[in-house]
Amino acid sequence: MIRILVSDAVIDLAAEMAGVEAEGAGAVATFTGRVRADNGVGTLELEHYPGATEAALQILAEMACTRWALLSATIVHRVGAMLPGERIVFVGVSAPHRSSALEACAFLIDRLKTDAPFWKRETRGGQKIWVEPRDSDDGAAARWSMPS
Amino acid sequence: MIRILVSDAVIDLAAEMAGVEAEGAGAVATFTGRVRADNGVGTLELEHYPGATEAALQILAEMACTRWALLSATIVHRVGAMLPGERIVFVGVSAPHRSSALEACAFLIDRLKTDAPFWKRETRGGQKIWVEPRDSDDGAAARWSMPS
Amino acid sequence: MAIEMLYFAWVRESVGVGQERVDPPADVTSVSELIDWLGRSSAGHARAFEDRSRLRAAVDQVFVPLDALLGQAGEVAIFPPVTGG
Amino acid sequence: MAIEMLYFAWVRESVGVGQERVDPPADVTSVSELIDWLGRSSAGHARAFEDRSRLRAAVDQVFVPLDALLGQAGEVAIFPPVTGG
Repeated sequence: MIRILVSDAVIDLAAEMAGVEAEGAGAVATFTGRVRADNGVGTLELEHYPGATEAALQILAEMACTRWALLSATIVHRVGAMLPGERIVFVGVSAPHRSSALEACAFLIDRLKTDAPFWKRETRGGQKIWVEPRDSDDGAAARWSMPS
Repeated sequence: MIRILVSDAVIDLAAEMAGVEAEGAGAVATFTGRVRADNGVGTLELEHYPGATEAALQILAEMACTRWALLSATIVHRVGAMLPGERIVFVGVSAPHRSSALEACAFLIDRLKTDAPFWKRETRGGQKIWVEPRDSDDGAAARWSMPS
Repeated sequence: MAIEMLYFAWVRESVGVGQERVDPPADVTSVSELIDWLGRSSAGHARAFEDRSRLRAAVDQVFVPLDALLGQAGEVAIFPPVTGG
Repeated sequence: MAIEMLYFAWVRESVGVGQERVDPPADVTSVSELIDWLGRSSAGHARAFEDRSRLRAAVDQVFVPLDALLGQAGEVAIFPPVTGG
């Protein structure tokens, strides 16, 4: 089962976790990314490419399900304005065994960073600044490009 | 912050997740292991070595916090009798960045499988059978033995 | 042939609009040529498209390199490298 | 010197008790020698300790190889390879 959600609503962690667990799998791995309060960041805005975003996330989830024989893959990404401490992204996968769940979860968040059309803008001391991509993100995504 | 809990009570996922998130970190990675319903397993019993178990988990958590500069590490392991679908173990870590959180989470569950004194006994069709360790567990644990 | 252009993040801000309908001449056959042609339409377009290394594109919602051909494209998006997750 | 023995999982079941206080002679200096000596105390002990490759040990709650010395050990645990998580 694949679940993709791109929404400006607060990410409901309990509901998403329950959905991932509902598959009855032995192993569940999750990743949650949140707005950090460091460096004086006030708010964070996330812009995206409606339609293309959901399609990109769907493709990633399908790739993960095929490669690791997952029972489920969930990707929830928030868009719009959010505050420090709020959740930006939730990735949850369930699989019969732990290594599949752990690897697929890392794959999804690494590839999401480079393959899905989201753009972050931070507000620092009243200034709005578009976040620059990090080279380390390309490196993290690239390690999944060879079959394991 | 390190939290270690070995208990015969049901693992309260929502409470544990909230505890991990309370550190205010940018990245949270979790792993949940549950009793599978496959192969006709009725119940699962977990025996442990009181005192030594908690000490072993504490050492693993301290190693992870040092190696990946985590903000928090939580390990909750259930003992006693449990039913298919119930949670056996929860590992949750928080860190400033995602790679630290993902790696530390995988490290903790891999090493827990080989370093902490737990023993599983399954009931299959009325027969109680001690679970044999899997060679793949040693392999998964061994990959963390070289500095990364 | 009319193409629906979409701009995101600072490309959108620099161009001044998030979306516009354009009708490039027949000799504009690639995304790169489309960007060249659009760059002449306003100072905002020119500024947005100045540094090609900072631009990414999608044709009909599929990510493509800038030298990709337009073919029968109905929708072309130009944007900075992505920063989600 | 008295030692508190602990047994877990099928080792416990085979020995018949989870805990016992023993007082080995002075020439028992390693975990392995302790297992040899205990193996002679009952049929259950003998059966539990038959296949050394399936046994693991902890001295004063620290995991050790079977050839580890006992030193001033107060508590020794014998058990199968662990299967948690």
